[in-house]
Amino acid sequence: MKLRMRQAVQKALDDSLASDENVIILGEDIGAAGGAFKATEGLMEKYGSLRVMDTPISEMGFLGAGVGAAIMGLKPVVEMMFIEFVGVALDQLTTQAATMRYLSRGKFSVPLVMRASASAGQGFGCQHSQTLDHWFRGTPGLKVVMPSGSRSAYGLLRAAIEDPDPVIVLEPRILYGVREEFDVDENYRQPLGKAEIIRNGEDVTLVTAGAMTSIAKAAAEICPAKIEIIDLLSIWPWDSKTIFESARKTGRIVTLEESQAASGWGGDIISKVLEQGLDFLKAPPHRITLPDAPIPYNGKLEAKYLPSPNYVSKQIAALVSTNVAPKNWWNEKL
Amino acid sequence: MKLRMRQAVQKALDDSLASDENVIILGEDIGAAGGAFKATEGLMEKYGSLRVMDTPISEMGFLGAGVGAAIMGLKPVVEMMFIEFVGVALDQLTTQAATMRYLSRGKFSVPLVMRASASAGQGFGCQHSQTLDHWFRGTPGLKVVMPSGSRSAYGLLRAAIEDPDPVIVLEPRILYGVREEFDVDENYRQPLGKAEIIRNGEDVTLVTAGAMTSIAKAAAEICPAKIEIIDLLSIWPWDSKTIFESARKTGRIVTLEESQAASGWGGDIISKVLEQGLDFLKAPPHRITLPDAPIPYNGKLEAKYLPSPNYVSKQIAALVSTNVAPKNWWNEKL
Amino acid sequence: MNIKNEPEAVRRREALKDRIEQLRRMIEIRAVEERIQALFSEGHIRGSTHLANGQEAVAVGIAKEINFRDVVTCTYRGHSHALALGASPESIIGEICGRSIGCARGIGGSMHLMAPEVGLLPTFAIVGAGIPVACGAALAAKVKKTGAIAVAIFGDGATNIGAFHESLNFASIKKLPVIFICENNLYGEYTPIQLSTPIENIAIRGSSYGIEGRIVDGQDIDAVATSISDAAQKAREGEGPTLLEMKTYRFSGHSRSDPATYRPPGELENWLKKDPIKLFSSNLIKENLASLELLEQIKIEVTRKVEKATQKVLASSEPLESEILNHVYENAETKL
Amino acid sequence: MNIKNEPEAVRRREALKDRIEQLRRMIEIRAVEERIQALFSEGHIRGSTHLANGQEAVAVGIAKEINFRDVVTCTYRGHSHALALGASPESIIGEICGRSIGCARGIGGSMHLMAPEVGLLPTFAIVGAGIPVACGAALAAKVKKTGAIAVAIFGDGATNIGAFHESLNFASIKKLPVIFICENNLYGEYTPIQLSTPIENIAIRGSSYGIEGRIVDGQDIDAVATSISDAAQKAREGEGPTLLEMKTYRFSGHSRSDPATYRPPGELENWLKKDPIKLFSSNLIKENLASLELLEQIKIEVTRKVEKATQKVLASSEPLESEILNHVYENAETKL
Ligand SMILES: Cc1ncc(C[n+]2csc(CCOP(=O)(O)OP(=O)(O)O)c2C)c(N)n1
Ligand SMILES: Cc1ncc(C[n+]2csc(CCOP(=O)(O)OP(=O)(O)O)c2C)c(N)n1
Ligand SMILES: [Mg+2]
Ligand SMILES: [Mg+2]
Repeated sequence: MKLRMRQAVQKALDDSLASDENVIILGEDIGAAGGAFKATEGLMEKYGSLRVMDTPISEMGFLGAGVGAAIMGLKPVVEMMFIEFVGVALDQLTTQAATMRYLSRGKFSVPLVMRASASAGQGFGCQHSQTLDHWFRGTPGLKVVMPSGSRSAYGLLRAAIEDPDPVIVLEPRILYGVREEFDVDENYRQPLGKAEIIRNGEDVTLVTAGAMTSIAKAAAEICPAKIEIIDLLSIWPWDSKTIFESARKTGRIVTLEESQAASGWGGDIISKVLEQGLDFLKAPPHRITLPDAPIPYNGKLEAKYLPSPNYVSKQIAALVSTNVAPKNWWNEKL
Repeated sequence: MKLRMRQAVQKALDDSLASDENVIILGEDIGAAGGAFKATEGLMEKYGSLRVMDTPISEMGFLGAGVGAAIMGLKPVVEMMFIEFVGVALDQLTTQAATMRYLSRGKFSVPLVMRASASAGQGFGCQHSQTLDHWFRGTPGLKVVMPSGSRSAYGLLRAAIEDPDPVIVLEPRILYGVREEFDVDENYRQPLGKAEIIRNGEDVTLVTAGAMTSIAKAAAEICPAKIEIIDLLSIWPWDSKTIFESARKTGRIVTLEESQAASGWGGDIISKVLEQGLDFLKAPPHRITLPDAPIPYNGKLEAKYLPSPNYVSKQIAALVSTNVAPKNWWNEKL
Repeated sequence: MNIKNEPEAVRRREALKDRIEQLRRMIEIRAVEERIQALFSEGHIRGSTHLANGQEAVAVGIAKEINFRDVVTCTYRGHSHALALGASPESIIGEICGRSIGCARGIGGSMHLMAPEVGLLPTFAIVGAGIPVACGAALAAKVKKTGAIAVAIFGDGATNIGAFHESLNFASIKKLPVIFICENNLYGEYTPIQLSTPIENIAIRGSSYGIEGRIVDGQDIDAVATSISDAAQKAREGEGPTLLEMKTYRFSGHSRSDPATYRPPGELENWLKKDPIKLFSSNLIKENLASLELLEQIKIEVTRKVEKATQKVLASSEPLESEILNHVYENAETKL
Repeated sequence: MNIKNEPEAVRRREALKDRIEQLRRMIEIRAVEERIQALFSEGHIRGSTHLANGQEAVAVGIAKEINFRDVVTCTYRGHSHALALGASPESIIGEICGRSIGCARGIGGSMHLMAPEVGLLPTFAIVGAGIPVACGAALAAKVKKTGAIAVAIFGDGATNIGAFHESLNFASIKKLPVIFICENNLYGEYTPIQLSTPIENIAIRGSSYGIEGRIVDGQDIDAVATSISDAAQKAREGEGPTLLEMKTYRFSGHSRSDPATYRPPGELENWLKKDPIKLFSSNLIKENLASLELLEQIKIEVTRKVEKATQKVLASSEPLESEILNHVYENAETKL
């Protein structure tokens, strides 16, 4: 069955609400309106306005309420319409939710999920198009995951809701309307902390996540080099075993990140891979990232700004054929 | 003259207030009380309560006011007592201040400085001891700097105040009381974006910043390897030229970061250095970071948690003598 | 600030002293927004866009009472304010269509309009974010003794966010020359105010900060203007901020894709009776300042003007790719 | 939650039904805090610590009126609340001294005390942060129909932060069973309230959310108790939140290093006349429930008890290094 990602998210929420009476969901316009991206459609009608609760525009207030409800044994799923809105509420995640188990020496935990739409490509402009996983990544006590389609959206969300610790789910907005073959199996879970090799190849390991996964796939189709693609899925903690093994096999590692280099996850991964030793490497590592600029609104410019299959293929082909890391486009003259 | 870092900060603010009538400072208890860390002592008496303004406990409010005042041509210096407090106000920096120049196509700018005390070692517990540069680092439009003593605190703060763009200054709290030889020269500026080699060595390049700089220096004194220490000073953007050249010379690169690996600046630096090619490397890179846990209060545990000169020396000696990256202590059994 | 003298915007602002021009501007705003909705359907606009039709009296009432050197922050629902304050139709339509003729050369989009030469900062897409920024502009005016004031415009839903609270308290304790204007259009996105806000009148929230709160008929441009004029005078005299609640209504949905089916039957119809353009037109006729013919003529002129602007936009170029990397920092050498 | 049955804390809580025990607890809190101040000078305490001496009636008044299954969030100024709610002196002194005998085994420190078995979450070191969390606990009680309520305790300065505003609005619109308690001790750090807050009574801020606000004499344990009991009943009956403003005063500075020189002359002296322990003692004597001899005896007993607890703490072990890596996540295998 072909399912849009928004339907998969809705189904994961529906199944979670049905199977565990402690699950509640909170957010702006998620109830009566079914969510800004229609990922919660029909749930309030089905479960009532106490378990599927519309909130005022008060991100600090309702995210904090999610934290408190989680401590008291509920499993709240808080929706942030756009990940940027966490800028007014970050404290509740990185300071409160993240340290509760530690400070209470395990007596209190925060089985909270925060879902947020993230990433670019639809002309929402520079304050509604970022990924921002770096606000959370590496915060001890938090986990961060990012689906790349309907199947992983379902599996990750259900796993996140069942997880005993706070999990941040970054849903690439551009995928909400995209259909993926996925026969919903209510028992399907995407284990947190595990990556997936979604294409085998011998020449180079390409680690990516979220919306970039399909860019990577399209790039692999047209690239002369044989690309092994790893869909990270869990941004933090990440699956070092799968990545190390693949990099060892191919001898080359490239990351494709929808982030600036200084904030993306690729630096940590690449430095850890290379810490294992340099002998197996045939080429330097390479990171394909966003340029150091906010994202422009205009469609042509946004398309240039974001890595395209062509660009990714070209960069990787250059790396594999020369064993020299290519420059990024913004280091050349425009 | 030996100056404590808090005195250097106070002097930088005093000289800036004196030389530019557009400079104002804002923060909690910075006026009448002279600041929680006494870095603004005497300034309100000297410049009045409109230019040195105590604020209510409203970080979003007064940080945002700083943004607005900066747009209208003032040069506000906003004090955040502890960097964690930005968790309730992040939006004003990463979304508003950072994109104002870009969105207005250069018509409006935000010459704002946010100073915050950061880093650990004094038993303030896990919500008052972090560095958190990753909340800002790599955000296009923002700059992030971190002094390592009185001289750089003075020079960076003055440069930051004169800079036409928003700059975040993370002052290692533990250094406020530490004296450093520094004859204040009012013309002294520490240029943003430039690192400093503070010790020459042939065996290994050690990149560090902030409070870790003195740990690095102490480690170099006792380490059998000859360590070249780079004080990063500007966390973002960082000085690739100085680092690349040093790494090329020594053939080994280690970072010492007061952050978790997944959020620290070392990943970006190491991956960029290695992208330049692997030929010059004698050993894999290595990052000395904090463990993936919040910081404990107890003094013995906090000391274990933070990298010590001994530990740093041991790690580097192992890397240099074996050309294999050593494990971190938390990967061994405690 | 790095603002070229753009006499046209200032002229458009000054023109609002005339009552017929006020009406003309309201009609222009309505026409531009209707055109934008159409451009959306025709595929010329990406992302989202938020119409303020029905709220024109608030925008023009504010613009006509404050000085063009005063500073305004408002929200993504900012077409009306940008046009009222003096931005030209092509700079607004152009921006929303992502063309280089746009006020931000197509880099910002619908949620980030601006009119720097008449005090409008790039509009704020994060709810509440513009409120503290306006306080900062007011603080700058106070420190620099420029005599300027600042105006923060935001919605009813925004009064539930922390930035609102912190800003009103800060402005009050510091007696800042700022006016807080809540456009209470009864909805925050798809949620009616009574489900998000447990009080009827936002204006009473002023009392938590010792700030005068005033309820204003936002459909009546004269009522709007009087309230602004009083608040502006108070601000300029050093008496601090005022909170004005403009009771108004948006005739469209929250954003382009919202059919607004959540409205109770009859509600829209009732508010359409209070269409600010109709109300003001009747008043002008009663005052013998306008005739039906004049109204007809204005409509024709405005339609022609907006169509001309639209065609100019559609014929204009897209921004250069080099714009992507421009204006991130002033000093390029500190960029990586 | 993973809370062992700790009958001692519950017993200490239940004991507060007795008026003499209420007094004893207030005296105990005072004694523990004085001991803590001394331990600081003696070098046993790192970082900072915030005394609440003068505010004991608020703490004990709350504790005696709510159920031990109710949930409490409070601030870094939490010694008083932890002890009032039932935590033992050694668990508090131990935590502040960083020993494994401490309520968080020395991992949290002074700003992060807790008493899980009697509803006190680890105290909040970020101003305002505990208020939305209390609302969440109240929401959980409502969803799970446990009959519990939540109590958020915070300072006067905290009422200027966004989280306060958002929480009161949220709790009101959702009719959550929560009590908001502001300990108005007239200062936020070194700043007197009149320089940060442009109104005299925090209680009126309730009106912005349709919440009843009530001014309470925080030095009078009975007044505190009555207000709590009323608010708790209202909350349990589904009538939603109340905002209680406890007028009180801290006899010491903001934190250990603050000599509080910013106070106007005479202010402390005036408040010392309203020492809640003295007031309650006199009342008990007037009511013939206590004699001067009994008071003397209680003081001696408490001093002895606190000293014993202190010695136990000082003789106890520091936490193991392995504690550093414990309790970051439940499932260690998802850790890197
Ligand atoms: C912090 C934040 N939260 C949520 C949103 C999404 N959002 C955009 S507009 C809007 C409704 C705002 O309602 P109101 O303040 O009444 O203004 P109106 O749109 O009615 O003019 C919401 C929730 C946002 N942009 N920023
Ligand atoms: C968000 C935030 N801002 C600032 C601080 C620093 N700080 C700690 S206590 C305090 C004063 C709080 O005053 P009040 O709310 O009146 O409580 P009190 O200390 O008087 O009990 C401040 C500013 C903080 N911890 N968190
Ligand atoms: Mg509205
Ligand atoms: Mg106080």
